Amino acid sequence: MSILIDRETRLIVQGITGNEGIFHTRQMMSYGTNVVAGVTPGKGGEWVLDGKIPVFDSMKIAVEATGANTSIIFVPARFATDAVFEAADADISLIVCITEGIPVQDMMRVRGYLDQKQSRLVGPNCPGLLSPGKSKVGIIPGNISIPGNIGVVSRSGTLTYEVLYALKLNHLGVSTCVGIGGDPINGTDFIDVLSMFEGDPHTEKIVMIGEIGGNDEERAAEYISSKMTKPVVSFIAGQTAPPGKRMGHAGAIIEGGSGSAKDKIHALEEVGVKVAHHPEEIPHLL
Amino acid sequence: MSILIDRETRLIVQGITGNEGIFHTRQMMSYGTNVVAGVTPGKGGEWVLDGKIPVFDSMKIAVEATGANTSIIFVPARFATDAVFEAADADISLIVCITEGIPVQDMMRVRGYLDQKQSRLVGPNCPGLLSPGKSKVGIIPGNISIPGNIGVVSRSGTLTYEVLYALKLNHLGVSTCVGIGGDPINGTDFIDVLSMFEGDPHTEKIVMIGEIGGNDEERAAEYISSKMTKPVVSFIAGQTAPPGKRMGHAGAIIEGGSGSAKDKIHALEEVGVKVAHHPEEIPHLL
Amino acid sequence: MKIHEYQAKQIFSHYGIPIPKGRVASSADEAKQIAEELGGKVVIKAQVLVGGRGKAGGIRLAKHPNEARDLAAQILSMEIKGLPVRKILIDEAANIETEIYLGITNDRSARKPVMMSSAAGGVEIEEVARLTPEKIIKVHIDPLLGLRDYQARDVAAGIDLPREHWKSFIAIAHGLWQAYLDSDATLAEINPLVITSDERLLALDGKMLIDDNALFRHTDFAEMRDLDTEAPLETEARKYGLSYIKLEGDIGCLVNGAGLAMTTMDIIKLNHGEPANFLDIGGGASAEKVTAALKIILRDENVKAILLNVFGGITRCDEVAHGIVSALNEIKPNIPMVTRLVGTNAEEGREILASAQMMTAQTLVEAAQKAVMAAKGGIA
Amino acid sequence: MKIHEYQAKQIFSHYGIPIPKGRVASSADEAKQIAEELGGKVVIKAQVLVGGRGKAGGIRLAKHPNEARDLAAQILSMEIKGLPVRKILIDEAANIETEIYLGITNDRSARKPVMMSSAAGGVEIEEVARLTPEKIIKVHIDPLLGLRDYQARDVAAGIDLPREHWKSFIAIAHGLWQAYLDSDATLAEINPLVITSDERLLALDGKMLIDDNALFRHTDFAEMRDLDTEAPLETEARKYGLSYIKLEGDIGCLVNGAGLAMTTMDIIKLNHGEPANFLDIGGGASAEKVTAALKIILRDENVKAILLNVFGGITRCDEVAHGIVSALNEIKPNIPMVTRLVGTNAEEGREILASAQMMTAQTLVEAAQKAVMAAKGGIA
Repeated sequence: MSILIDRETRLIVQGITGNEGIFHTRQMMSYGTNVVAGVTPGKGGEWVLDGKIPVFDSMKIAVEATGANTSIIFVPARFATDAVFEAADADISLIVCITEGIPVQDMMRVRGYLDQKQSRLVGPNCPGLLSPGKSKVGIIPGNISIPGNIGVVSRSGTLTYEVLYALKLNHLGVSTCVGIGGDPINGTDFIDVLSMFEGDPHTEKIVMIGEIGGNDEERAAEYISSKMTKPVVSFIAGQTAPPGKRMGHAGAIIEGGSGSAKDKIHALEEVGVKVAHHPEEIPHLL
Repeated sequence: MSILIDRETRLIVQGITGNEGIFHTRQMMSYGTNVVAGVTPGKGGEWVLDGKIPVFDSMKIAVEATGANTSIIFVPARFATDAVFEAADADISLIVCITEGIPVQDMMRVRGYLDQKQSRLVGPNCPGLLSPGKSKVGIIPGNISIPGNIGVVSRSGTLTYEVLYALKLNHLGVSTCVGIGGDPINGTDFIDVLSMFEGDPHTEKIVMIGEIGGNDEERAAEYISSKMTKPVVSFIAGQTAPPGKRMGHAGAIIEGGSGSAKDKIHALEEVGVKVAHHPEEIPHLL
Repeated sequence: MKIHEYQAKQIFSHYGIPIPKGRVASSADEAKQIAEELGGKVVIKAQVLVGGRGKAGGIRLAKHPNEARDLAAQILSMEIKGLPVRKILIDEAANIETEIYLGITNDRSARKPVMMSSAAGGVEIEEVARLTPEKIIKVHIDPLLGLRDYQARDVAAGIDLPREHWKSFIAIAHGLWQAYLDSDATLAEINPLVITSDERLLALDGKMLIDDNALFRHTDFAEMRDLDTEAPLETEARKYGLSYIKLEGDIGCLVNGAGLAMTTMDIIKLNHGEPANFLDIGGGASAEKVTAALKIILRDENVKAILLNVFGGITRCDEVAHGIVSALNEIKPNIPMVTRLVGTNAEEGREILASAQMMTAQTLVEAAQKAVMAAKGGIA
Repeated sequence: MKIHEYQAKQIFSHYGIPIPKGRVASSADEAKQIAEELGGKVVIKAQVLVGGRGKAGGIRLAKHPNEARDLAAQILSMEIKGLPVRKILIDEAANIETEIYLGITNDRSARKPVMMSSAAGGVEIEEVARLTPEKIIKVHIDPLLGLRDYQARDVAAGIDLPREHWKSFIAIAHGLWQAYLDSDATLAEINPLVITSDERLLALDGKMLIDDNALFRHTDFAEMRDLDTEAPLETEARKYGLSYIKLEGDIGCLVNGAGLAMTTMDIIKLNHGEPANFLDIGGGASAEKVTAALKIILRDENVKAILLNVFGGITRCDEVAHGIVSALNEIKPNIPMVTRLVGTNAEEGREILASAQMMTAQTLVEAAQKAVMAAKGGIA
């Protein structure tokens, strides 16, 4: 089993006709993901990927035509929030937003709106999800992970790949890997994913990869302490990051004296979470 | 029994220090309503009505101090929506807004917000509620109705008093009378109240007083037909109203060929509701 | 409150919606001058707040400035559905390829604004709704979120707008939404929105209704009210905070409460009489308000009898009766009046009125019957 | 992105927030002239984007125009925490009775904007939060609804503001909210908001941070960026779409991905080395990007070794290796480099690099250790 995505996933790619959209759609399809349609406003009626995938002008029409339940967004930042609203209003249950660079006030409005809706957003500024051997909705390379019983959740991209790869080298497989993204405000946080892993019978252990900025890791520690029965191993990036500087990710910043790696590691260790010194140590702590 | 208000009602009066606020608070208290506090920003710390009722600056503080569950709003139209938001954010479960003249776009925002909240709004532009012998939250004269098993719901003010009075003259008592108000968009509609009456064991029959404008009565007819077991008697005001003219109430207008009394009466009679020719006929149809 | 086409289009233009070049005039010479400035073919449009201007001859095409002057003179001398034409709009004539309808209004049932569009522009939307409802595309707008880009796009796609016009259409839709929002409109409508032969979108006609309840934050709009659109007595009544609507009958009605006022009219009709007006004097019933209301009713020459119907709730009926007597003493109307007082202290009230030799009634039906009889000369 | 006090106050003023009369100057003579215009006592304030200007002597009171000129000259010759003072703000001096803090920022945990206020103004809010958190009043603002009147009032009541100032305070709170909203700010702060001895509220100092991600809709702000606040190499890197932050160590890092770049720094430190920078080259790893990144790292004179760490995911490692080799051929750096390629086609990539006589590593730890050794001269 897995969480959020599996063989039942019926995916629409929003922004399918862009370079990134078409490239990653091809990758997802090769991995076996059931891509049922694409949406690019103004290009409805076209077919892409050797005539296999129909393109629609709108999410509403695409969902009606295909019964999709999931969408992935590859559109530029200035149009991405509208794409999220469109997907939510078309009753998509899982929306994965890869786009980086969405203004934070836009994301606050998106969250304010989605909190009234049934749709879950993963991202933005994230690599998406991978349920090895079942489905890939995102840009995580499919070949760096094998099926198994470890759940992975991370705010990062290539750092997550490192971890998946290190697990694979140690013959450890993954149920689902969820990249929740590096923005200060996102659709799904650590606690959301931890609770899903806790409820997933095929996930036995969890790897949580955090980084500086905000206090999601601290809140996750509290949650782990009060609600989780499954072991969690963690790694926190940015122990050497200077305060006040945004480290690549919009959300990776130590400000007003909070959000340091030290505090996060301390909070996690306090509740019994093993925190690795570096990613390659993770397999040995599991 | 009754709906929405009863002896458990703990009431805050928003705008208590205004003329209307103080007058009707006195009336409600004489009727036996448990008025626990008033709110007038800038007058916190005062006591009104012979030092019986404390005034607070904000709903939050007033609710914390008194454990109120209901509020009634007597503030001018330009401040009334803010008073509704304040009451909702203070987790008041029933908000009754007497104020007339609130802009309709403000009310759309209020509804959009309240639909995410646990608070119910009755009104605006309404006479409030009366559960004879138990509680009065509004401006309906207490002496024109006696306790009983008839539920009354109405878009009107004095017309409702007529009906209550006609019932009383015929020795017919009322469980609760709910004035939902004469604005085009309000917090509680006929269907909401009908369903509450249907669920109230002490209400046996229902009087529904409609008027021209909108299609709340038509939708209520559908609801009565599909969901109600208790008999409903109705009266619709405005059979002689010309189209395109706003008849006093902001919501009482026949426009674009819809909202006529004829259509409403037809819809109600279609589903077996007895529609009175005039208010004094109502007691005889029950 | 309605505002004129030229006012609506000025507002639209402020929000980036393209409108024809043009200006408003109130004389034929002005019209000619504007036509000269616009350099040729113009459309002259009567600015009156009723539908059907075109059919009535209130919209004419002029091919040169002199013709513009002549047609302007003609239109300015017209009355359309009883309303005098005081102003005309002179617009550059457009070469129309396609006519679209685009409007935003309040959907009472959904409690949300709704954007409606139809490829059948130039026709009233109610007409399209009646004949070919499937041609109307509707999207509801979240009042907290506003119009989304994708919704405007869905509307464009829904009316089969050619894709090369989507971008302009979406910008116009956003402009219309912002105009609707900022103006507290209850209707903001472009009909027709045309595609010209040189492939531009242009708002050829515009209509806006403004929420009367919101005028406190739009003093500029309050000044735009065109008093021609309401009976002079309605304007007068508004000054006193009375809600008055003139009707065609002969029984003047004076009632407290809008629902009860409508009901009073209905019962008069039910008893084969004809109400002369709707009049709600609102809460309480002070001598001043009753006096003002009576004066307004009496200025309607059709009125042959008056029915005064007051439900005393919080206000005591004896107080109301004193108010009525004092009003009568001031006005001394010479037509019959029937008064019905019900509710708190009604008995005392009726005694006061009886001593003032007023006709009184106990029930609504009785009151209506007496008023009808009085209007027919049955009681004098 | 930070903007200067005078810029923030201009924005505030646009939203109706009262600010002192004043103007910005970049010379002592200008300062004198402004002081003359303001007619007497002025405050001269260094416009540098760091805290602690006051303590550093960057804020001075002048009693007459000549003193203003002298103090201006003095301040304009200063460096505050490494930043040159290029501009000064000359403000009319205010008679301060009370100092208040009022700010709006993003609460990441609540996912909402939060308005904060404290009667202890003039002090940094973090300081107040640390010492007397109970003195800070916070209200969360619904991002779809905006600041409500009652919330602003609750804040005023919460800081025990005298009631006669509530109305002005609420107007200022609304102005600040609108400024925050329209500017895509991540922080909009008035500190101190003062009550003057003549009972006016006045925003004496202002601070705004703008969301870098929102600059596409605020081209005016993008032009306000003060390049003094970042290392020249950071400005340079931004041009190439590289995320680069200069640090104090001697091992240059070139990594794809922000999390992995931080991790690379961490592992260097863990192995007793010091990273010279954070550098994320982003997705892919084209020869051009690698070249630009290498050039920037090499311009840091502290750099004694370079660690290039790339996880080949979608991008194949052999392609990345070709990119590196081509970059090296162009730049020919004369300091040691350690390269780690992992993921898709890593073996092929490593072969290409080996033939180019690069030091390579397989694991993160190995790569870090080799880089640390190289920086200490262990490998030459």
